[in-house]
Order: sequence, then C-alpha cells, then structure tokens
Amino acid sequence: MSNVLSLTTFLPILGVLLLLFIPKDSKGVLRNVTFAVTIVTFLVSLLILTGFQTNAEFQFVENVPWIAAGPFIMRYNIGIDGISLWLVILTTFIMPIAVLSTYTAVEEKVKEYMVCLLLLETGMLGAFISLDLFLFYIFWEVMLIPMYFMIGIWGGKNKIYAAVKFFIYTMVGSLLMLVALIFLYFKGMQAGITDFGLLQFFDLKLDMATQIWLFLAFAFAFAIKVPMFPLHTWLPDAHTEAPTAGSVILAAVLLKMGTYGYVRFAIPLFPEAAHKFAPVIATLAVIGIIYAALVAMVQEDVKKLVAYSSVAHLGFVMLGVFAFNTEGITGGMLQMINHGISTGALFLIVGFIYERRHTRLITDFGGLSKQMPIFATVFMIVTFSSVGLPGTNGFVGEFLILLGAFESQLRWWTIVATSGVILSAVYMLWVFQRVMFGELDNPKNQKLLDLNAREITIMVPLIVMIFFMGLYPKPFIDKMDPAIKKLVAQVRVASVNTMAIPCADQSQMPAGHPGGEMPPGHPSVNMPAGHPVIESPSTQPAAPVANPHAEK
Amino acid sequence: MDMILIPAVNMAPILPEILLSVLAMILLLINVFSPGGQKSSLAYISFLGIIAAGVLVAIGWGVHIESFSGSVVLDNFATFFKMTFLVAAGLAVLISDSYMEREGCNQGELYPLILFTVVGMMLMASGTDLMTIFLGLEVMSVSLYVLAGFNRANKKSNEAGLKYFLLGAFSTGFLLYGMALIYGATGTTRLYKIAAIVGQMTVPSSNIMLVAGMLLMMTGFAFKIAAAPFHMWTPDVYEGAPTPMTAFMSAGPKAAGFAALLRLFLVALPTLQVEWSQVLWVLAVLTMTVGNITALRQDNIKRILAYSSIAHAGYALVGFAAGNGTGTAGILFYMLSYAFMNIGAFAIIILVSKKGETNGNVSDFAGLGFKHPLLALAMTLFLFSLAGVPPAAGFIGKFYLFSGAIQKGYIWLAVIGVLNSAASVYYYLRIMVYMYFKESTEEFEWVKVTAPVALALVIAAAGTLIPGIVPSVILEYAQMAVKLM
Amino acid sequence: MFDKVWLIPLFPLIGFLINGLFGKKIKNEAVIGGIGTLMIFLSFLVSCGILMQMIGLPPEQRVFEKVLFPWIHSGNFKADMAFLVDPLSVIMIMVVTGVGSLIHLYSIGYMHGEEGFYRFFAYLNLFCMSMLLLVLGSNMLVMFIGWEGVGLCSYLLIGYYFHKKSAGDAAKKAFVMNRVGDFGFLIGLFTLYWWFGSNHNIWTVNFVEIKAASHLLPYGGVVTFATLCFFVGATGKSAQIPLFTWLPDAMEGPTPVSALIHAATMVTAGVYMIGRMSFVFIKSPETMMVIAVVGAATAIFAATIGTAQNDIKRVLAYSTVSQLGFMFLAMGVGAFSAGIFHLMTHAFFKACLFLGSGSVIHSMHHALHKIHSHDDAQDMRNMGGLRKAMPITFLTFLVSTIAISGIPGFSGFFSKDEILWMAFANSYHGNLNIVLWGIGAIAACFTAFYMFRLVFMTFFGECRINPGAKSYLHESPLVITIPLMVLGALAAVGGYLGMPKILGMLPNYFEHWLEPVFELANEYGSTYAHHGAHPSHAIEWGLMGLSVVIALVGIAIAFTMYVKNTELPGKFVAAFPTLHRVVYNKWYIDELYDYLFVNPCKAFGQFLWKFFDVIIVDGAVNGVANVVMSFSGILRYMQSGYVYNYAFSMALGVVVMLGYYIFK
Amino acid sequence: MENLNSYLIVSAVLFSIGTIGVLTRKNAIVIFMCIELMLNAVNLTFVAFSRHLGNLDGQIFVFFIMTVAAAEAAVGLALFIAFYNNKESIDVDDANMMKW
Repeated sequence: MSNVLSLTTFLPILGVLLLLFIPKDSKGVLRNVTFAVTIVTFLVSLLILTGFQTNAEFQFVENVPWIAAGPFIMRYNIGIDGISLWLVILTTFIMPIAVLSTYTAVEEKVKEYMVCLLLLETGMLGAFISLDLFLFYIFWEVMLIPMYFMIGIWGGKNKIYAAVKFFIYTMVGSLLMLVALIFLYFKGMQAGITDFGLLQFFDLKLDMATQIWLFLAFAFAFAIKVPMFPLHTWLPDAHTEAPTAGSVILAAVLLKMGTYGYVRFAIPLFPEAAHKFAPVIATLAVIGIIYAALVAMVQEDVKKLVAYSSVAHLGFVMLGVFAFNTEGITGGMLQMINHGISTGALFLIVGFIYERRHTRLITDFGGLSKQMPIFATVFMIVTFSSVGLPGTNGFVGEFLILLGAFESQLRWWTIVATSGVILSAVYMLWVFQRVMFGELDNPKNQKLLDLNAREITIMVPLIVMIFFMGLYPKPFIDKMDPAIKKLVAQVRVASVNTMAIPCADQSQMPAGHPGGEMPPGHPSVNMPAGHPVIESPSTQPAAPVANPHAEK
Repeated sequence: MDMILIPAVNMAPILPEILLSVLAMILLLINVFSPGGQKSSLAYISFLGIIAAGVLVAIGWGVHIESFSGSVVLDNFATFFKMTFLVAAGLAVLISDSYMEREGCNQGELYPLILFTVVGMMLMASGTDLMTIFLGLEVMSVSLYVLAGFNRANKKSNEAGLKYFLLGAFSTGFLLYGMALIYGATGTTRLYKIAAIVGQMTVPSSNIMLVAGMLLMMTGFAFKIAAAPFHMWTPDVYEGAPTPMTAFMSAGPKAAGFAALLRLFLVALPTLQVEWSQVLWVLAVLTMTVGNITALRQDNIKRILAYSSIAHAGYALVGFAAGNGTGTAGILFYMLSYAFMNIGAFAIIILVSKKGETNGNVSDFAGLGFKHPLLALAMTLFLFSLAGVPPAAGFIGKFYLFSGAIQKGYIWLAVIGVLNSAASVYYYLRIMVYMYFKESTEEFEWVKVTAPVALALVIAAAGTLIPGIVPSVILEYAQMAVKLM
Repeated sequence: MFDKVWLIPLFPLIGFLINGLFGKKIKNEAVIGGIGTLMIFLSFLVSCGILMQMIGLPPEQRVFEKVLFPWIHSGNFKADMAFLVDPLSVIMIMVVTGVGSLIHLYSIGYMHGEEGFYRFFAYLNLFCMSMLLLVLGSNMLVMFIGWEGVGLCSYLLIGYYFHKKSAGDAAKKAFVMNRVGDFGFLIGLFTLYWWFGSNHNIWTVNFVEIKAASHLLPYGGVVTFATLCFFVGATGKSAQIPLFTWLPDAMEGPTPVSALIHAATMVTAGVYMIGRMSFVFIKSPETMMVIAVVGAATAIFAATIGTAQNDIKRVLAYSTVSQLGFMFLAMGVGAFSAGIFHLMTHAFFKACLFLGSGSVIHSMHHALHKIHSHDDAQDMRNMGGLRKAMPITFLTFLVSTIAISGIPGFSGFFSKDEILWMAFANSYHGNLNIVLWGIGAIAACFTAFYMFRLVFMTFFGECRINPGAKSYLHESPLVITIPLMVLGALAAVGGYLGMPKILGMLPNYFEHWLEPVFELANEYGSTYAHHGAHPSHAIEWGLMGLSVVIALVGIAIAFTMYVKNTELPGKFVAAFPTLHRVVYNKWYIDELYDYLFVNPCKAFGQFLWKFFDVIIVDGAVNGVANVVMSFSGILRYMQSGYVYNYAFSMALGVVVMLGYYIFK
Repeated sequence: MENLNSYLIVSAVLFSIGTIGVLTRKNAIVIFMCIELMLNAVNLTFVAFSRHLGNLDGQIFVFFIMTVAAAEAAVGLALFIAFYNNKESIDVDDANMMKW
C-alpha cells in the first residue's frame, strides 16, 4: 500500500466517474453512492493513520516525474508528516458528514452537487499532501472551482455576489503567491535546486530582502484564505450564502488551507522573514480575535455569527503558529482540527434549523429547547466546545496556543488574545440563549420536530470527537509532535540568525520591543535585555540568570 | 551565350503551403462549377486538406532547411506555429458550416479564403526575409478582410470588414515604412544579414533609422496581435465578423503576428533587445490592462471575448518582453492552447446564438448549465482556461509566460500580469454566473450540435484539458522550437 | 484507598451519563433521583474511606498524587489527568460529597413533578463531578477543567427554567463573569509557568512541583502579577468585588442549586484555590493586602445590600457574598486554615439556610398554587408566622441563623471569630489590621441583623400570606426535612472541630489537620511579617466578647424593627429614601456595569460591524472593484466606433514611441 | 548624400500627409487613397535606399508592394461596395454600429 495517499486523494474522482453513470433523477442512489465513496475514502485514509510512523519524516512519499520543460521540473511529489496527517484525516472525516447533511437539504441538482463535493475533496486532500510547490498550487486553485459552484448554484439570496467575491478574492492572493513561487524557484535554481520539491527549499539560504518579499506574497495569499483581519470580509458572505455542506467544508477544511500554508510553506521557507513579521501577524491575529468576537456578538444571522466566530478562532491559530514554539504550533494544529469539528458542527446545527424554518435570523427563534431537547443538547455541547470549555477539544487547542504564545515574545498579544476567551463566551452563549431559551412564543416554532435519526447520526461522531480530543488529545499530539519539533528547530535556527545581528550591534534592545518586556511589576532584570525571549530551549542549560529576589 | 541561371529552389519547406494553395484554388473551381447547395462538401474537403497539410507539417519536425536563397526557412519554430495555424483553421472550418448555413451566407469561397489565410500565416512563420514576411502578412490580411465582411447581407459584418480593411491597410503602411527604414539602415532584407550587420554596429541603439524602423514594424505587428494602443479595431471587428471567423481571427492571425514578430526580433534584432523589451514591457501592461478592464463592463459575449483576446495578447507580450527561452516557449504554448480554448468558446457561442447573431448577450446564457450540461461544462472548461485557472492549459501557458518575465527580472510586470489575470476572472465568471447561477428563461431548443461542431468541441476540450494536466506533451515541443530557431 | 480517589469523580459522572442519556426514558422520579443521590453518596463513602486512611497516617505522608492518564503533553508542557489527595482536598471532597449527598436527597422532594427532573439530576451529578475535579486536581489544568466545569453546570442549572428570560440572562451573566475570572486564572497560570520555565527551566503546572520550587519565587514582582491574575479568577468564581453581581441573579435557579453551588461549594472554589496555592500568594504582600481589602469590602458591601432585600433567596445570596468576603479576608491576612474552616462551616449553615428557604418556598408555592394566586412565593413580605406550620424547617433555620450570626457555641462563631481575630492580630498588614477588623465586625453586625430580619419576617409575626392559602401551608416531607436536620446539626456542632486555642476546651483539630498544607506559606510569610508585640490573650478575649456583643446588637435591632415595632422599617425608609433606594437597588452596580461594559461593548460591536466591517473593510474591497469597474466605464467609451479615432490612437502610439526613442 | 536625404524627406512628408489624411477624412475611398499615398511614400523610400545602397532588394520590394496594393484595392473596393449596398453611404461616420 505504498500509494495509499494517491488512492485516498483520487478515490473521490473515481466516485465522480461512478456518479456520471447514474441517472439524474435517482437522487437516493446518487446520495448513497456519494456517501459510500466518502466513507470508503475515510476508511482508506485510516490506513494512512495506522501506517503512520511517529517520526518527523515525510511518509507515504510518492515522487514521480510529471512536467519537465524549460527551466522547470515539476514532480508528482506527495507525502505526509504529522502536520498534514491530521488535516488529511479531518478532511476525510468531515466529508461523509457533509454528504449526509445534504440528504434533505439539497433536492435540486443533486448529481451536480455530489460531483462538486467529491471534486472538492480531491482538491483539498491534494493540497494537504503535496510536497511539490507547483502541485500544491494546482490543488490550491482547483479547490476553488467546486466551492465556487456550490456557493453559486445552491446558495442563498445573495449567492452570486458571494461566490464571485470568494473566487476573485482568493484568486488575487494566490496569483501573487504564484509570482513568489516562480521567483523562489529561480532563486533556488541558482543555488542548484532542480525541481519544485518543497523540502530542498528549506535549506535555501535567502537574503533578508528576498525573504521579506516572498514571505509577504505567501502570507498574503494564506491570510486571505485563513482569513485574517482585515482580509476576512469574503468569509461572512461566502458562509451565509453557501449551502450547509458547503459551509461545513469551507469552515472545517478550506480555511485550514491558509493556516496550513503558513505552517508548511510560509514559515519554514522564509523563517527569518516570518520572525520579522511575527509581531505584525500576531497583531492582526489578535485584532481578528477581538474584532471578530465583537462583530459576531451583534450579528442577527446565526450563520454570519458562526462565520465571524471562525475568524476569531483562526486568529487564535495564527497566534499559536507564530509563537514559533512547540506548544504554540501544536496548539495551532490542534485548534485547526478542533475548529474543523466544532465550527463544522455549528454550521450543521444552523443547517438543521434552517432546513426546518428557512430562516436564520436569531429573532425568529427562542425557546427551542422545549420543543427540541436533543437538538438543544447537541447545540449546547458544540457551543461549549466552540467556547473552549475544558474537557472539550476547543480548550486543549486554545490553551496550548495561549500558553505557547505567552512563552514566546508575543506575551502582550497573548494577554489581549486571552480576553477573547471572554468574548467568545459572550457571543456564543448569547446566541444560544436567544435561540434556545426563553418562551417558545413564535407559533411557527411550536411545531418544530427534534433531530431525526440521520441528523443524530451526523452529529454523534462530531460530539465523540469533541470529547475525545478534549479528554485524551495525546494520540493527536504524539503523532504531530516530531514534525512540529522539527519545524520549531528550523525556525529557531533562523531566529538565532536574525537575532544575532541586532544583538551584536546593539547590546540593548530598544525599549518597547516586545521581546524584552515583562508583565507589570516584574523586575526587568529577569532576562538580560536583548535576549530573545522565544523560550529558553530545554536543550540548553537553564538560563544562567540569577534572580536577585530568589535569594531574598 | 549567357545562361540565365535559375537558382535551384528547394520546394520542400513550403510543401504544406503549396498543398493548401492548390487545394484552395481547386475548391474555388469546384465552387464555381458545382451546382448550388452542397457547400458542406467543401468544408469536409478543406478539413481533410488541413489534416493532410498537418501531416506534411508534422513530417517536417526536426528538420532545418533554408530555401529561396534564405528567404524561407523550415525549422521547428515554423513547424510549431504552422501546426497552431492548422489547428485554428481546422477548428474554424468545423464550426463554420452549420453557422453559415444558419446565417444564409454559405458561399463556397469561405473555405478557400480560410486556406489562403493559413498559407499567408505559414509564410509569416517561416519567412526569413522582410519580403516574405510582408507577403505572408498580406496574403493573410487580404483574405481576412474578406472573411470579416463575409456576411454581405449583415450590416455589422460589412462594418467589420470595412473597419478591418481600412485600419489594416493603415497599419501596413507603418509596417512597410519600418521595413524600408530597416532596409535603409542595413542594406538588406534578409533577417540573418540584418542581424550580422546590426551586430557589427558599435551602438546600434543610437542608430535612429534602425530603431525607428524597428518601432514602426512593431506597430504593424502590434496591430495584428491587437496590442494596445493598436487594438481598437479588435472589439468591433470581432463583434461584426461572422462568429467562426472571429474565432479563427482571434487565434490564427494573432499567432502569426507573434510568429513573425518573434522571428524578426529574436533573429534579426537581438542586439536591440533592451529597446524592444522596454517597449514590449509597456505595451504588455497597456494591452493587458486595457483589454481586461474594458471587458468588465461588456455585455455582448463576442465583445467580451474580443477584449479578452486583447488581454491575452498582453499576457503573451509579457513573455515576449522577457525574450528568454521560458517566455518565448510560453508564447508558443499559449498560442496553441489559446487556439483550442478560444475557438472552443466561440463554438459554444455559435450554438447558443440565433440567426442574425441575435442572442449574443451574456444574459442569453442564463440557465444553459442545466439545459445543456455538457455544452456548459465545455464552456466552463474553456472559460477557466482563459482565466488561467488550473488544471487547464491556459494556466500552464500563463505560468510559463510570467515565469519568463520573472526569470528576466521583470517582477513587476509579472505582478501586473497576475493582477490583471485576477481581474479578468470577473468577466469569465460572469458568463458562468449566467450559465449556472441564474434561472433559465429559455429552453434552448434551437441549440443543435451537429457532428462537425461536436468534433470541434471535443478536440478543443481535449486540447484545453490535456496540456493542462500533462503540459509536457506540448511544452517540450515548444521548448525545442524556440531553441533551434 | 488513596489510589481509588478517581472513583470519587467517576461516580457522579456515571450518574450524569445515566440520567443524561437515559433519564428521559426512565421517567420514574424515584429511580432517577435515587441514582443521582446514590452516586454522590458512593463518592461520599469513598471520601470517608480516604479520610479515615489519612487520619491514620502521620502528617508528612498525607500527600498522594494519582496520575490517571497523560492529558496534554506538548513540548515542555505536561499536564496529566491526575488527582492530588492531601488534607486540604480531603476536607473539600468531604464537604462536596457530604453536603452534595444531602442536597441530592433534598432535591428528590423539592423537584418533585418538575418537567426535566432527570435533567436536573444529571446536571447536579455533573456539577459534583466538576467540583470534585476542581478540588482534586493535582495541577492547575485539571483544576481548571473543574473550574470551568462548575461554571458550566452553574450555567445549566441557573438556566434550568430556561423558558424564563430572567433565568437565561442570569445563567449567561454567571458564565460570562466567571469567564472574566477564568481569563485572570489563565494569565496567572501562564505567568507562573513561563517564569519558572524561562528562569529555572522548570516547566510545570503541577501544584506539588510548584510547591517544591516555590522557594525560587521572588517576593512581589512577577508573583504579584501572577497572583493578582489568579485572584481575578477567584473573584469571578467566588463572587467578590468587582465580579459579584452574578451571584444574586443566580438565584433564578432552583433552590437546591443555590444551596449546593451558590452557597456550599462552587463559590468557595476561589477560596480553595488561594488555599491550594497559598505558598505562591503569600510571596506577594501586595496581593495579600488586595485580597484582604477586597474580602473585607465585599463582606460589608454585600451585607448592606442584604439588609434591604425582600426576596428570601436574595437575602441569602447577598449573605453568601458577604460570608465569602470573610473567607477572603481570612486568606488575605494569612489565616488560611481559618478561611477554609469558615468555608466548611459556611457550607453547613448556608446550605441549611438555603434548603430551609427552599422548604419555605416549596410550601408557599404549593399553597399559593392551590388558590391560583400569583403572589410571589419568595417574597418575605408575603410570609410571616410560618414557624407554626413548618416547625422543623423553622428550627433548623433558626439554628443555622444563630450559627451564621456568630452566637457562641454554634459553628459560625468559631470560624468567624477566628477570622476577625486573625484580621486583627495578623502580622502582615500593619496598621490596616484594625480597619480590617472593624469592617469585619460591622459586617458581622449587619449579618446578624439581616439574618434575623429574615427569620423574623418569615417565621414570626403576623401571617401575611393570602388568607385562602394559609390552610394549605404545611411542613415539607421527610426527604426534605432530613437533610435540613442533618445540616442544622452540623451547623450547630461543626465548629467544635476548630475551636480556638484560647477557649481551650478542645484542641484545634482543624488547624492541625491543615498544618502540613499551609506550613510552607506561613514560613514564607514570616520572612516579611512584622514581628511586633503579639496581642495578649486579654485582647483576644475582649475582642471575642465584643464580636458577640456586636452580633447581639444586630439581632436586637432586627427584633426591634421586625417583631416589636414593625412600623419602624417603613419610617426608616421614609427618613432615608435615597439611601434605601440605592441599597435596595444593590448600589446600582448592575446598571453601572451595563453602562460601563455591556452597552459600550454592544455599541462598539455594532459600530465595528455596520460601519467598520461593512463600510471600511469590505468597502475597501468593494471599492477596489468599483474603481476598476468605473475605470472600465471610461475605457469603454474610448472605443468610439469611428475608424479615424482608432487610426488616431494608432498614430498616437507610433508618435509617442518614436518620440521617446528619438528624443530621449 | 543630400540626394538621399531629400528623397527621404519627401517620402516622409508624403507619408505624413497620407497619415493625416487617414485621420481626418471621412470618406472611406479618400481614406483608402490616403493609405495608398502612404504606401507610395514607402515605395519612394525603398527606391531611394535601393539606389543609394546600390542593391536591388529595395526595388523588388517595391514591386511586391505595388502588387499587394492592387490586391488590397480590389478587396477594399469590394468591401466598400458591400457596405454601400447596405448603408447607401461610404462615409466612415456611418460605420458606427459597433462601439463601446
């Protein structure tokens, strides 16, 4: 099973071929076949999981020639490590759920819808497993197409605007990334790199100016996808208009492309530039956390609220990733998965009531708990997972992110970001209260049916994962740990390089530099000024800093 | 007694041209002597002729023969372009028949004219003398003027013919003046000799006559490839000309213009690369921007594609401005895939429009996606390819074009290019928006896919998709073509 | 027995799962209530076993850590799912499971016939589990699970009557305010973790490890920052100034909930947390002072509000806030074991008071329901003279009231007096001591006043209930009164565990018990304590007497105003209308918070959304598109359609190009 | 050398006149005549250069140009006629159906 990765990735395409032979009108068959295909894909992907060796290497690597023309050599070079492993599994895990959610939600153009879903799956999986920059770019773009159609064809009132905005917005970013990609290749060529294979580029030594430009181009593309403040406005539109399954996939997987892009590409490729821009990105992330939370708080449309909450959650991920330490990045990676599960579940929940009532306005609801107790329970669990209650998955990720970020130079950012924890409780509980609590006074709501068996089936795996990851995240962390450690090491080497120069030049860090600052009341002698407070790695002897107070 | 020395002429390099010319004349005769009606047979014959020519061209791959005292050459560069022209012509022939039938202007002269155009284009691609290039250009242009105004009864077609003719002739004037100045500056019209003489100049760029000649020639070709600010004829002529001819014009002559210009600049004037790169840099930016931006607000789908075709010339110019192997190979690749995708798109426009070219607005595509899913799917493929979205050939083409620019160091040119490309997505998406996202008002019962059109669509779709996924099939040849020139 | 500690939270979890998942199908109240009660009772038995075993061990062996499974391990960070058994946590589990069992039992009767009976028991079990995790957690993370878990359960139980908007609001308010505290908790945690890690390469959140390394901590500085953050967490959970307003609102929940969560257990978590990390807190004199001041201020502040409330549960709620203030005062003056002691006695008498009030409300509600009256069953103005109808309730209630008022011989006296004494006699805050003591004493006076006011208004005097309903008033069933009696008894005698040395009748078992826990903190504290003259026994006796007098004064005023001379309160209100209004309206703190935080936040959110997001950010995005589009409009019209214009453009192009190269 | 320059100047002037004629005239036939003028200016240039350089290429080129010009004229006039048939005008102002 050496090509199990390819198999997983392209199984959905085979599914598409299968679907082509099924007549348009047999909707049930279409749905079931699609469901079966996604389930099979999931099962196959479990082979990856079981066969995965816990180390930092890329595994299941397939590397065959693909294009060789002119200065370029592109290869079909795929493989996964602990970082992409979980995103692959997340994708295959979410897909059957998304398919199942469409059984009654989509009645028109079922065949096309299913084709879109399957194509999307291949696109997403391909992007996660690509180890060739060019191949990655292809999958990255290919993903847009089915999503565009899903929003545009099965979307809501304002679907065209949302779909076109989604497409063009993402396209602008990714095209600039393409320029950077090509530029990087030529730089690499001068250094003897022969193809687009990602791994060789990690060893490429680029000068700072080049790094900055390239990093900015990559970061811009990924920031749009994440989406980071202030590039987020396509997301609420896309989410509100997209059909439920579309929203679920968008939130659960597509947005992860952005954060994954940072972890896999932008940071290890341009570590020095990443360090330089960490404060900027962290600032944007923190603004995103607070800003999106405040905006989410006053939304009238549940789906839009969830969309804004995504912005906030991914702000956390970005903060963790840019902490550049194991805890932060692990937290970020976990939070990506968590967000996929929780926000995916939230969109499903919104979908359930939308299917019943054809409205998503908060004011149209109230008191649903009485009529729909199971729904209420599910909603509540997911809400608290989204809020990051300990014991649920959301906590583990958020906690590690904040812890990691606090250890790093981003301490002040962390303190602000942590207040997002309060705000998330405010807006999530407020919406929960307004939808589920209170008098059941709207006559239309009094006849609502509780979740049916299918809907419960959809939610159960998600809820199981919410608790499993919350209570026993060890297997997840363990598998990704070596890869993350390797990444941290890559970045740390770079940070030492960048930091060494200013440290040598100026023995004192400028006041107000985040790296040199301490919480209030903290004696500033704890660290020699100018010492990079990234964290003192455990491999080094304990920081040789005598604390005058300790002996007091 | 003095013998008049007739130089030994090797006809081999122009065998396809000869074949097509002869065939064209035979067709003209058949047309005259055959009873009215059965014009379709002419289409089939010319299609077969094109295939035969294609075979001849293909045989010529890899050889390098100069002939006519060095004024014509057969090399891979020429062969590649000739193939491109034949693809364009073949597809155009396939989609013409039913259209002409519908529009009631199924004169038999159409096919010979197309073939003559191809002959002219081929000469442009293989000409290595200003004279042969000029002759090729004129053979192509004169036929095209007629083709643009082919639908005599249609006022728009008349107008298109008129405008194309006047402006085309006008641009020829500049071209010729440029050639005259080059001739004056170097004393020869052979490209190789020009190169040699210019190479001996100490500072060629200070030779005003030479530079002016270069610029004026560039003007003439810029007109053919529809580069701003010499592009103004394009939208009007594309809109007015019979749609199959528009399709043909957008693909063939544009490629021919690039072929001639590439050979001219790379063979004869490489020493002036700094100068022409600068100009092309500016032209590329202008062309892309004007084409894309103007297209945003168009409603007539032919006009949209006309502006888009301007923009595409701009992308190709990006590669040209780079002037390196990557960029020029990109142009070759792009021109070929552009022929596939653009003619494919026009084929669908033909199917969707009604007699008299009504029904040509974007909004008339509303709901096509679910009434004729396959057609719409093909259209989607073509449009995505035009927009440069993977995995279509258009993406690979753009990738190489922009790569050329980046390799050359023209980062900003590439950036402007990709931003343009992003803007262009809007109007391509707009067509898809109508096809898929809007409810249909029509049943599209008039849409009938005849066998030739279906064949054309299949070829076009394959030609758009396959090079997108495995670009090497074409790229390798493009690379070789550029290298051996 | 120690390594069976994981059973303690497990039983309630099982109860939660059974009732939560299948409760709806079981339907039988006895079974549901039985399961719920049994589970927590089993935990209680295990706790007893652990207690017994611990008593048998020498003090230095009384610490045991049980690692269940690794939880979050990443990089340097390690947090296991692990439990810590030590004297402090044993006291807490005893209180939680003991009082919890009684309240579960009580709930069977109290919640009888309620829709969602199973839900209530499921939540109650879940709460117990969370609370037990909180007190048993051997590291800050496990504690934090419980910490937030109890917040969640509190949310669920306050919002139990979710169809009432006020209940939903109160639930949300509780959770959000708790979250503000959690924010502080997290920052404190991060700071400690980071400080230890980056300075000493000790990466830990484990209490035992922190304790072992606590000598490295400096006095003040970073510790002040960290502990203040932790203290913010404590104020949120324990309803101290400024985060106390949620607790009175939390009375929207069913009364057993108020008794268990909002009196006996959850709200004391902050106190427990300070106790658990006493060795850190004590390292910051500043924080200790802040804690003491906030505690004292809360004690007096809440007590004043309690004097003016008419809702029986609200009075008790403010009383709880006030009593928690006493506990914080104790922590702040370094009297950790006194604080914990008060925590325990308070659990007894306040649980009893709440349950008693529940019994009253239950009866009132029942009676009013019979005559279809819509009078408020919780308003004391509708009560009066209930002692005849409900003798057991009255008796237990009275005992607890005496206990809380600090009458000698009852539990509250011992604990409260110890706190007041320590406030006076501690060596940390210098001249502030007298102020702290004074405030505490006045608060104690208020306590006695409003508690007896409550007793008098409820059980004495005229019966003001709707006359028709009067005949329906009756004593609650056994299932309700048994817990009352047990708790009443504990409220009476529980104090003898920690009798002050000065009384000399019994040794202070309690302090000895906790000595190993707080030893270190006291040692750290002694390094900066003012070693002045230790107050003499005479002063201690005097102060004790004084506090008794103060309590009696409070009772006397209450007796005068509400039994003897019942028009006095009216006169008082008439004389000081503004004061009364302000106090009655809880000093307008809620309104102030709305004005300062809630409304600006909402308005800012609206602004950010409607203006910033839509017009500025999205406007910029769409603006780019629009600019391009309008540019398109201009370019489009350059395409005039005239051949000569086209030719002109070409000629112009040529001229410009030529001109550039010829004249450059 | 002055000889060549004067030929060149004359042809340049002729070319310019032709160009300006194209830009200013409205009648399609006149415009076409102006274009012919431009072509003849080119012819003049070629001949002048040919003479000056002493090789025949330029003069051969001129023959081709004249031939092509004739062919263009034929096609052009045919197009004018077709246009006239529909519009009853040969004024390029009337060729304005398609714009924008």
